[in-house]
Parts: sequence; structure tokens; C-alpha cells
Amino acid sequence: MSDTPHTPTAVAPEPPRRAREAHAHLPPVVRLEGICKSFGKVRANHDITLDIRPGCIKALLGENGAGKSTLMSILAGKLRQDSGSILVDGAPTLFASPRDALRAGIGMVYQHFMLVDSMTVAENVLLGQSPDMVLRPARMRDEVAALAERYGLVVDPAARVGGLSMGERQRVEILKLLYRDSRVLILDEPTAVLTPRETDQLFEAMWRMADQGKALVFISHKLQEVLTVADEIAILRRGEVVDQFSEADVPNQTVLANRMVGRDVVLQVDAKRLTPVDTVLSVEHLFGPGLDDVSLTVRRGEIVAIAGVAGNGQKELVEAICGLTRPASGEVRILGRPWREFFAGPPGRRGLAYIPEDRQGLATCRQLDLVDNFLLTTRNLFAKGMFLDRTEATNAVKRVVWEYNVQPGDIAASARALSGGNLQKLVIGREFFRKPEVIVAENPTQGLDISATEEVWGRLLEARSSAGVLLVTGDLNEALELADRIAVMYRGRFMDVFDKDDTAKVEAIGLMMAGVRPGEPETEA
Amino acid sequence: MDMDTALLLSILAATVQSGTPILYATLGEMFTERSGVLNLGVEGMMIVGAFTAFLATHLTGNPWAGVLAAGLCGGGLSLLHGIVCLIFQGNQVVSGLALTILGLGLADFLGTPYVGITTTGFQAFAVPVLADIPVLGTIFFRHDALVYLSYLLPPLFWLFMARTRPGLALRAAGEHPAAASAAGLSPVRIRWCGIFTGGFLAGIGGAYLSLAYTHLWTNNMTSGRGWIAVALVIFAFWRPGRAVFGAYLFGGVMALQLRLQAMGANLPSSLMLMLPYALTVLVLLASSARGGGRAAPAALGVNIEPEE
Amino acid sequence: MRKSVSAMLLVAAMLLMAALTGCGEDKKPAEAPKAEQKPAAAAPAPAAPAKEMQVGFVYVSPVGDVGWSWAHDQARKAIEDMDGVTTSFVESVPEGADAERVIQNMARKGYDIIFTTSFGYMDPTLKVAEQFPGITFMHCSGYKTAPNMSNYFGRMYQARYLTGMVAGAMTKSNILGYVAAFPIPEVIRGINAYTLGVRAVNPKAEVRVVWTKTWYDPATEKEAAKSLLDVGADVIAQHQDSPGPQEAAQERGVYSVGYNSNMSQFAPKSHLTAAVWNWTPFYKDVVEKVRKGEWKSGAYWPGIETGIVGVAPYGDMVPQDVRAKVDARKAEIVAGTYKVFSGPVKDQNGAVRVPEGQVLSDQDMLGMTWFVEGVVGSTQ
Amino acid sequence: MFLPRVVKRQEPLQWGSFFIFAAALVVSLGVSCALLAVHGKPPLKALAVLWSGGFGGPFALEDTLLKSIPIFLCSLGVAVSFRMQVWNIGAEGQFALGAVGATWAVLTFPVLPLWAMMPVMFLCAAVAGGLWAAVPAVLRLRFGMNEIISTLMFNYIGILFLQFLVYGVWKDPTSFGFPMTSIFPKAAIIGPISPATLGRVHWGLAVCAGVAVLLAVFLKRTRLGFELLAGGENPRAARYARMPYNLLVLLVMSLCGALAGFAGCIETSATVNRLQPSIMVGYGYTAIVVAWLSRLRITSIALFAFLLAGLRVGVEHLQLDLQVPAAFGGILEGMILLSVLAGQFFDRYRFTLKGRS
Repeated sequence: MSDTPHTPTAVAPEPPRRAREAHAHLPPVVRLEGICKSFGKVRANHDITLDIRPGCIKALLGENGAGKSTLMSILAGKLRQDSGSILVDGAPTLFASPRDALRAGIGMVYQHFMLVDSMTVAENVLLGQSPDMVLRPARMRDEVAALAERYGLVVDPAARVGGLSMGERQRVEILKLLYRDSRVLILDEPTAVLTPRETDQLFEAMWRMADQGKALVFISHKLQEVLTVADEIAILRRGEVVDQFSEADVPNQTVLANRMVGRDVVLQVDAKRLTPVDTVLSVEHLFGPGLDDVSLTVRRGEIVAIAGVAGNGQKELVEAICGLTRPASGEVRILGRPWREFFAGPPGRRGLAYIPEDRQGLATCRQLDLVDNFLLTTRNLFAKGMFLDRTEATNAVKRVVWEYNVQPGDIAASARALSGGNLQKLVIGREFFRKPEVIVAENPTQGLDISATEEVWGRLLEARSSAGVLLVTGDLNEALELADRIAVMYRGRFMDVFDKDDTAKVEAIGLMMAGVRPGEPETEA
Repeated sequence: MDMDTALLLSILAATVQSGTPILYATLGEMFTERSGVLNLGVEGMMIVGAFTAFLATHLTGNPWAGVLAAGLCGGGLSLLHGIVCLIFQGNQVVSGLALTILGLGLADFLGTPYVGITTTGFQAFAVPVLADIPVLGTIFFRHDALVYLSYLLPPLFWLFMARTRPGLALRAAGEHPAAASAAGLSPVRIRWCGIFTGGFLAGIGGAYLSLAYTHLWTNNMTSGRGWIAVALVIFAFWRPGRAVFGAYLFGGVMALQLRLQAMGANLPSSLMLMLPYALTVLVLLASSARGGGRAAPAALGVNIEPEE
Repeated sequence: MRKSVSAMLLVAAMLLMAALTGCGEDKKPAEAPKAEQKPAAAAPAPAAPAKEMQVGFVYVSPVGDVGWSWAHDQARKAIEDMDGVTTSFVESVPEGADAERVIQNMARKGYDIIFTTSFGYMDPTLKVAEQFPGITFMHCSGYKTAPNMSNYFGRMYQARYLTGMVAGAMTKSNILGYVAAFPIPEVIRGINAYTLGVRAVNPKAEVRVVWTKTWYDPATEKEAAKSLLDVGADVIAQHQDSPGPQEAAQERGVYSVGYNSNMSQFAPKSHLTAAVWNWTPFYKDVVEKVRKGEWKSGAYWPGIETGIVGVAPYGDMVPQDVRAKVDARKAEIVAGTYKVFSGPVKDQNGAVRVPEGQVLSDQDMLGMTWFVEGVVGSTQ
Repeated sequence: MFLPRVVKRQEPLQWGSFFIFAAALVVSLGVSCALLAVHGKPPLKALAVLWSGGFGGPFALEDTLLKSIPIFLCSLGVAVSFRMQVWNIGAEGQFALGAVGATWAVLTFPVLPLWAMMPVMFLCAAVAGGLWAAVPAVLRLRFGMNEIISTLMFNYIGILFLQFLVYGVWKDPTSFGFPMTSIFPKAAIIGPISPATLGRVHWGLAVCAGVAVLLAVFLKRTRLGFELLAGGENPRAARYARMPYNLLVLLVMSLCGALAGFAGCIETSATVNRLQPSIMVGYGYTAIVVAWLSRLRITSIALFAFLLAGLRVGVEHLQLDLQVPAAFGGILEGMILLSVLAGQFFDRYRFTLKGRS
């Protein structure tokens, strides 16, 4: 997905680069040459050649699944390429482990932080690189504090990582690499977990690092950010580099987007408004871990989207609504029935359907076949007394597989044979089979290709006629395309809930995601 | 000193003594678990340690050779767990159980000819000066060398974990192996060390039984102490200080159960013998109810998948 | 590379263990029974012409334990030396269903006499005896018989009584400790006889009992002995096979009384004497009788006069007058002029169990479940 | 560098897993035999004795079959709970309580006729074993207590409780004070099916068959059975699909307890005809080995229960013929479990030599 053009991010107009030219003449630190990598039959990287230069921020732009992370994992020594070579300072180098890559001065900040929660910031930074046998906590703290100061990455070295915000954790990750004088820093989707304000701070730190001669690789699928921060841009599509631009010849956003997705149209759907009728889901004053006084109603015939940076309570809210965790206080009513009563039994017809983000770990069992996976939530529909009617279930699965075009359609195969998109189709087919009247969909198109996304969107809009849909998404474009109303979530509470037609508020979504109400002065996030 | 005080002191001294093998095993298992590996084979490693300690002492005449042999063989057996879990990604729970079955079998199989022989082993000696401290001297400083050695372990354990580079690495491997890996460490290699050290200490715990507690060897002489050690690790919230408390608590109950009979308490002996096991359940219940499970290393029992 | 290093370490550790055992093997005197060299008898027919008598033993514990099974195995070795007899044994056989299978295997393999030497083998032995009427079964320490199955035991309580006399004379604190295995009549009888012996020379003394529920667990048994020492006992007696209690006594510098065999090697400084078994004469007699066809089923309970039980040589610390007194009483028991459980015998609560002038019957002794006066402890 | 590297398998193994199992068996037998050789025993002959003792001939098969009855029942329960990732290693104690429950029924209603006695006995055994297993389940669900430790401790406590009863209140007054109940009345003894053709093989075998069929139907055809299977596969998905996870844990534990209780009941009634402490010979632990080897497939459980029973019987012959200590059985069990565990690696991964540049 391309990032939406109408997201106002508060970015400094001109990068405050001072020492850009100081490094321009230097040869590349690292050169990737003809890298190929397959997982089974899936070709993740194919014949990729890239240069990474000191003092330069290189953006790797591509959709989910384009092979960006795989490529960088190879560079960081985490994965091994099938063929091709990595040249460090011109010499071919073999990375058997992240250790080898680190020795060569290449470090990576992973999307999922590699930090030990129970240790302090200083301990995490010095993990695996303290020169002494015996640790001296006071000296460790001083060292880390000095380093943080130098790059403008403010964080308390004595704090336990478990208590830090995502932005702070990311700074710790960067400090880890800086501490060991890494020359190449790879940042994998670093802004996904950040508020806009934290994003700006990160960019400033990146420029500062580049000025000091570091080579940075910025992996993203967000055009706006890439254009803001990068010096050079490489576009990956389906595991191949389709284009490379240096700072001078970066084209405009639309061209970039076309190159990235491989076709012109940015996905748009025709979402006609329906008239919402009765309330199917109501949440009143919900409190709990990660939740702070959340109230919300969803009516039949509408899609309500919850937008926000991941980790601001969306997961907790969804789990409470979908019966996975008991609400600590407050009231949740589904189809007019209180939480406890509604979730007393197994899922049935005309109830609530939950399409979770984690389709492999939560919505399905990898080892079971399609019929058993189908029965997971529909078992009550095929129960005859204490027995299960498997014949009828098998027929139903066959119908759903055909109707939703699940490939490959062998219902006796285990679920792990399905790709992400097909698995999602199966899950949606299963959930819609029950004719639900409340649908909770959590990032339903994440990791899906364009055509699958189109199909999923279509299904959700279609389902709206008989159900109320709660759509939780980190993709603002998705929220704006599908939703009738939008709620912005920040630190466990709704900043606001408003109609999609309220353009003033829609404009302010970015600020709200950072915890700022429109009209209020911006405060420290 | 009147009779009751003397009795109390001797019970406390016996507490320290019967707590010592459990303390070794508990600290060993704690070490292994801090590296992220759950090794339920403590009972097996202890019994193998008890046997090899006896055998080596019997052959060499030097109990320290026995202790070394016990450590090496306990550690050696634990490496089987390493092979299954670290190389072959086997289930840690089941592998540990298998290790227990195997260890009990091995020690019994190899040890049968040695039942009924005595060996030199360790003898109690009073530590000069310290032994003369009233009360404490009697309780703590009139034992054998392995008991004195065990006093050093918990502080060393703490120092190692909190204040050394390898300790930091070990904790990282147990909490977040991927983070350790990203930091250039090899969590698998660290876990090998954790497993071996745990086995080594469990072996010494076993050695205590056959070289100091008695100077004899017999099958099943660990009689569940290894399992109690596994439970104590949970009870201790993976902290060495609490492990000392737990081990001595059990030592106390074991010492008490027989002394109650000797004092003429008219209770069926089966019920008395239940005490340590019932206490294990209670103690674990208390620590579980207080959320002790949350103190566990985050990656405990989770294998490190091989990288492709 | 790393993996191979660890694998090598492991192999090395295993080799070390194996090598240690191997060395140990060499030092042990070769005592492998000859039976194992012969191919197992293929025909299960019990009526095979008996050129060689095959005698089988089923033991509950390892023969190396210098205790109960060891004592039986001494006798087995003696039989093995007889002409035309081969023996074999199975050790560490759990009582219960497994025992039945082991005994049955022996019977199928054509053994002529099978000795089963633990109480728990009684019912299994009986079951197998019913299936193999041509084979002679000898069960030790039980009470059931069949046409081809005898039970036998020795009057160990007589030796216990005598050792009690020694202990009673040697105690200063008047508290004696008794580390007991399981609360079964055999053990209770021994404790009672021991107590009677103690009180015969020292009426003020009491015997404290601790149950370990073990037959061979040095750690527990030693700890039990220590617990008795802690409450003031200065002589320790035991009814298990491990020398753990002896060790405990020696470490504290007090006296001990052994069981099964002369245990003085484990505690030379504290070992007063021991109540010992000597099964050889009885077993030889059984083999001879079976061979000659004179064997009869019955319940055999020979006493000290046959030498099946006895008292081990006294330790140096036992004074001459005590020795003389005990020896004199031993002579009376051998002659049959003195019975251990002759009245009046009171139980723990002071009730008279054997009135003045009467003697407890064998039946009552075999089913004894009460303690005599002077014992502190529970019979459960 | 020609070190092999590990690659995740994309397709599941089909027949290969059988060969891997065979290889694991060979490895474990090989190591065990090496130990025998070190001990100075002829390894090949030992294997022959092991085989003929456990499986060679009608007597051996009869013994093995008898022994596999309690192992099979315990394994069924253990397998179901392992499948739910509930690490119940308390089959031994549940077996003991089952024996206690059955004995209680016999001692309380000694005059019941056979048709009433049997159901009452089995019911009491199942209830006693089931409750004994339910306690650790409740402790886990309510307090998050580790069930591995609690079930293990409950083994020790259960066995001592059995001893307490047999040494105390239940002691047969005519047993001369020995720890055993009186012999059960005829109506309470599970008899042989057909002494002429099947020897001592008793009706417990029929109970096994019945239980196996019922369990198979339950798991394959009922809703609760489906929930058990799926819930064990992925506990998170079970929560997602709103399966009553707590109830399922309680159910599998109680089921395991009840099945182990059946085993205890059968052992008491059919094999020793009375309750005595020596019925405890570690079937509950062997069941763990069987359960893991067979991964819940009921036919596999039957096969492996028979195999390990044969191993135990064969080891007794080893002892008689070659004076190999009984503990050899433990070594074999441990080695087989370890090597099969290691072998399962190849279900998910394979080694490859290619792909290094």
C-alpha cells in the first residue's frame, strides 16, 4: 500500500544536513551483488545489487512482502543468501551469523526489537560487547549516557527496557549499534511503531548519524517518509530491484508509487453509504490494562475504523470485545447482550465474527486440515447433540473454498499449505459463513497483495449490509477508503470519533495519532 | 545448654546438611533455566553424580576426584539434553523426563555391583574460630567441606549473573535469545554452557549424598530430591537467595520428619514421609498464587529455531 | 564445529563413566554364577531327568547389599559348591506382579528348587506353585504353604534378644534407638525381643523406634539414626540392610548393634555386636532332602540352636561380665530352657499380653502387631 | 566448509517418519548394547534374549500382553493430556488412587454380586483417580501452578497414602500384620477370558478395547473431542474459537486420572487380587514414554504399549539368563525416548549440504 498523500506529517521542511559532502567522495562501505534467496518455492530475493555509501541514507522502498526485510536480514547475517555475494570495503565477505556482520560494522534495528525487557538500557547496550569480564554498572551508565548525548537519542541508561515506550526502545536499539561503532545501520520499518513526533526525532537523529559518516539503510513502504529522509532510493518489487534513484533524480510521489506497486492505480473502492440502523456493539467506559475509558458504538450498516499507531490499546480493546480477555471494568454489549452472557457459549450463527491480524497463530491451526480449521468457529453449526456432523461440514467447506476462491483448494491439506492471502480468504469465508451481525477485523489486508486486498475490502463492504463492522487498522488509507466513521486511538483512549465527511478532523488525524487534539497546543508526547 | 536447645540446634544443623544436596541441584537447575533451558532431568543427573562420585572415590581414594567425576558425568548426561533440545529441537519437558529415566537406569545398571561397599568420602570438621560462635557455629560450621563450599555458591551465582559479562549474556539467552543473537552472541552456545553447568552442579548435589551424607551408594538414593530442586527454582523466583531459603526449608522438613518419630510423636509414618512432598506442593502453590511464574526467564523452555 | 566439540565432550564423559565402571569390574572378585555360561534349558518340562539340580533364587534387593539378600546369596554360593548343583538368581525383583513372572520364568526353565526370599513373594510363589506341582518352592518369611511349597524363617528374635542384653548393659542415657524398616510382624517382633533383652539387664531403659519405610536407603536410614541420637539415644540398633545407622553411631562416638551380618567393618569403634543370619546349613539340608526325595511341605522356623541365626563376635568395648551374662542366656535359649516371650509380658499401654508362666505361641509371634512395654513409637 | 545446514521442510514427511523412528530405535538399542558390552555381557545374545523373552513364544506374548494392559490405559490418558500441552506426569499416583478407590468399593460393599461389583469398582477407581488428577488441574487453572511438579509430588503423596491405608486401617487382620488387604471376594476379581486358549490374559484386555473404541469415537466424532484435538494443536486458537479451555484442561486431567484409575483397579483386582504396596512398579512413567512415542494415535499407543511391555518382560529374562541388572530396562526406555525425540526433528527440518557460496 502506498502511504496516503493527505497525511500531514510534521516534518522539518529542509533536512538540516551539514556534512553531507564530506563523505560523498568515499567508496561504498558495502556492496550487495546478485543476491538470491528462496524459501521453498517462494522467491524472496532475486539478483539484487545495491551499494551502500557512508554518510548517506539509502531508502529501500517496497510493499509488504517485496523482499526488503529478507534482503536486510541477509546483510545483517541473520539469513544466508542462496547465491550472490556481499562485498565489504570491496572484499567479498561471508556472514555465518549476525556476529560476523556486526564485526564487519553492519548492524540492524529489527521491526521487533531485540531487547531484553528485564535488563536496563545500559545492560542492553553493552550486551555482547563489554570488553571487561566484570561489569561496572556506574561506568556503563556514564558511557551510554555520553553516547546518547552525542547523537541526540535521549534515554535513561538505568531504566529497565520493559518500562520504556516504543520510541525509547528504538533509541536503545540504535545506541546498541552506535556503541559498537557500526558503520552501516539498517532500520527496518522504524516508523511503524512511532508517533509522528517521535518519527521526526528519529529522522533528526538519522541525519546526525549520516553527518558523522554512518551509512544508513531505511526500509519503508511509506513514500512520504522516504522522500523526507532519504538521500538515495531503491525500489523493490517481488524480490527484485526495479529502480534506483539518487537524491538529484528522485521523481515525484506518484511515479514512485507506480514503480513500487507495479501499476498505476492506487486502490480505491466505491463505498456507498448505507443508512445505519440498530446498534449491534456498544462499549461504555471500558477500562483495563492498556485501556482508559473507551466508549464506542457500532451500528448495523456502517464500518467504524479505529486508526492509530500500533500499541495504543487497539489490541486490548479488540480482545475485550471479542471475548478473549474479560473487561476489567465498564460495559461491553454485543447485539444487546452483556459480555458475560454473550461469550458464555461457543460461537454460533448471527453472532460476532473476529478476523484477527494473526491469522496463522490465532485464527487457524497450522497442522489441522481445512475442514478442522473451518470447524474451529463453526462447530456449533454442525453439532448434532454431542456429535459433529462432519459430512455436512465437509460439504460446507467445499462450497466456501469455491466461493472465496481459496487456492489450493484441497480441503484435506493442512492449513500451512495456504499462503497468507488464501488463508485470510478461508478465515473470512469461515467467519462470514456464520452470517455474523458484528464483525471485528484487525488489519485484514496486512501482507496481502493488491488483488487480495481488493477482494477483502469488497467482502467487508458487502457484509456491512447485514452487520456492523469494526475495522482496526494501522493503514490510514484503508480506514479512509472503507470507514463511515473513524475513531483515533492514542494511549488507550479515543482522541475523537468522527464522521469521514468531517474534513477538518480527517485532516487532523496525524496530530491526533500523536496525542494532540486539534486546536490545542502541541505538548510533549 | 538444656536438652531442648541442644535438640533444636542439632535439628538446625541437620537441616543445613540435608538441605545442601538440594541447594546444589537447585542452583544448578536455576543456572540452566536462566539460560532459557528447562531441564527436568535433575533427578537423573543427581543420581548419576551420586554414583560416579562414589565410584571415583572408591577407585582413587580421593573424594575430590569423586566430586569432579560427579560434576563431569552429571554435566555429561545433561549434554544429552543439549543434543536433543539445542541441535534436534526436541521438546524440553519430555527430553528432561527421558533424562531422568535414563539417569536412574544408568546409575542403577552400572552401580549394582557397588551396593554395600563403603568409601572414604568427606568427614565433618569444625571450622576454626567460626565453629566456636555460639548457636551459629553449631548450626553452620561443624559440617564437611562440601557444605562449606555450598555457602560460597549463592553469592557467586548472584555476582556472576549481575556483575559479569558472561552472566549478562546468559540472562540474555534466557530472556530473549534473538536479542542475544542480534548482539553478536551465540545463544545456542550459551545454552550449552548453561546446560552443562546445571548438570555439573546437580552431579555434585548427588555426590554429596554418596560421599558426605553417607559413604555408601545405592539405587534411588536421591529419592525425589531432584524434583524438589526443580520445584524450588520456581519457588525461588529464579533468585539464588530464595533458593537457599527453600533448600534449607526442605532440609528442615526432612530432618524434622524423622526426629518427630524419634521424639515419640505417635503419627503414622506414611503421613510423616509425605511431609516434604506435601510441602513442595504448598510452597509452589504459595509462590504461584503470588505470580511467581512471571519471574521466569521469558524464553524458558522455548527452543531456538535454527536459522536458514 | 561447536556441535561436534560438544558431542565429543559427551562421548568423553560417557567413556569416563564406562571406564570407571570397567576398572571397578576388574577389582571385584569374579563371582559370576556358572549358570550363565550354559544355554538356557529349552524344555519347560519340570520332570526332566535331574542329573544336575537347578536351584533358583529370587532376591528383593541387590546381592551386594551386605544385608538380607547378601546373606541368602552366601548360602547360594555354598550350595553352588555342592556336587551336581547349579544355581542362578534374579536380584532386585519388585514384589507383586513382576515377581510372579520371574518365578514363573524360572519354573518354565526347569529349575528344581526355587527359593523366594521376601515376604511379598508369598502369593506369587503360591500361584506359580499351583501351576508347577513338580517343582519345590521355598518361601521365606511368609505363612502360606502348599503341597510343593514350604515357608521357612529363622527365629531371629532370639538373637535380637541377646543383642538387646548387650545394648541394655552398655547404655548410659537409658535411651536406645532402633531404626526400623516397615511396621510388619518380623520387624516388630525383633524390636520387642530387643526391648525385652534390654530391660532384662536394665529395666529403666526405653527403646525409641523410627520407621524409615526403606530396606536399603543409606541416606534416610543414617538420618533416622541421627534423629535418634539427637533425642539422646546412645546405642543404635537397626533392621535394614544398609550400614547407614552404624556410620551415624560411629560419627557421634556412641554404640551400635548391627543386623544381617557382622557389620563391624563399617563401624569398628561403635559396633557392639550384631544379630546375624546364616542360611547355609538350612539351605543345604533342603537341597539334600529334595534330591533324596525326602522333602516335605511345611512351615519351618528353626532357631538359634541350628545356627541359622546367631550373634556376631562382641566388640572390644563389651566388658567381660556382660559377655558372660549374654553367653549364659544364649546357652539357656539353645537348650530350650528359656523362651524370649515368656510371661509376664506387658504391652506399651501396660496391659498384660502374656500372663505369668505362659509363653507366646508361634502363631501369635508371627502375627505380632503390638509393642512391648518400654518401646516408644507407633506400630503404624 | 562442508558443514551441513538446517533447512525447514516445506512439505510434511510421509513415510520418512517411519524410517526415522526405526533409525532412532536402532541408535538407542546400539547405545544400550554398547553399555552391555562394556559391562562384559554379550550384546547380541542379550538382544536375542530380550526378543525371545518379550515376544518369542506364547508365554512371552501372554506376559507382554498382560503387562501392556495397565501401560496402555495409563498411556491413553497421558497422551490426551500431553496433546493439550498439559504435562501431566502423575499417572503413577492416579494409578495408585484408582487402586485405592477400587479397593474401597470392595471393602465397603463386599457382598455385591459380580454384575454390580464390577461397575461399582471401576466407577470408584475412575472417580478416585480422576479427582486426584483434577486437583493439580484446578491448582494450575486457579493459581497458575506448574502441573509438572504438582502431579509428580502427587505421585509420591498418592503412593504414601496407599501405604498409609494398607499399613493401617485396611490391613487384613488375618495377614499376620503384613501390609495387605484381605483377598478380594470372587465377585471382585477380574478373571481370565479363556484359561485354555489365552492363559492368564484377563478381561482387563476387553476393558482396554472398549475404552479405546469409546475414546476414538469421542475424539473423532464429538464436539468436545474436536475441541480437545484442536485446542491442543494451538491453545491460542482455542481461546480465539471460544473453546472452554479451562474446562478442557480439567477434562483431560480427569480423563487421564480416570483411565490410570482403571489401570490401578485392573492391576489390583486381576493381578494381585488384593491391595498391597507392591502394585506400584512405575507403569505411570512408562506411560509417558509410550504416549510421546505414539502421539495420541490410539492404534500407535496400543502398539507402543505392547512394545514397551515386551521390553520390560524381556529385561526380566535378561536378568535371569545373563544376570543383567533390571535397570537396563530404564536405560532402554530413556534412550528410546531421547532418540525418538531427537528424530522428530526431521519431521520439520532437513539437513542440506548445498547453498553455500
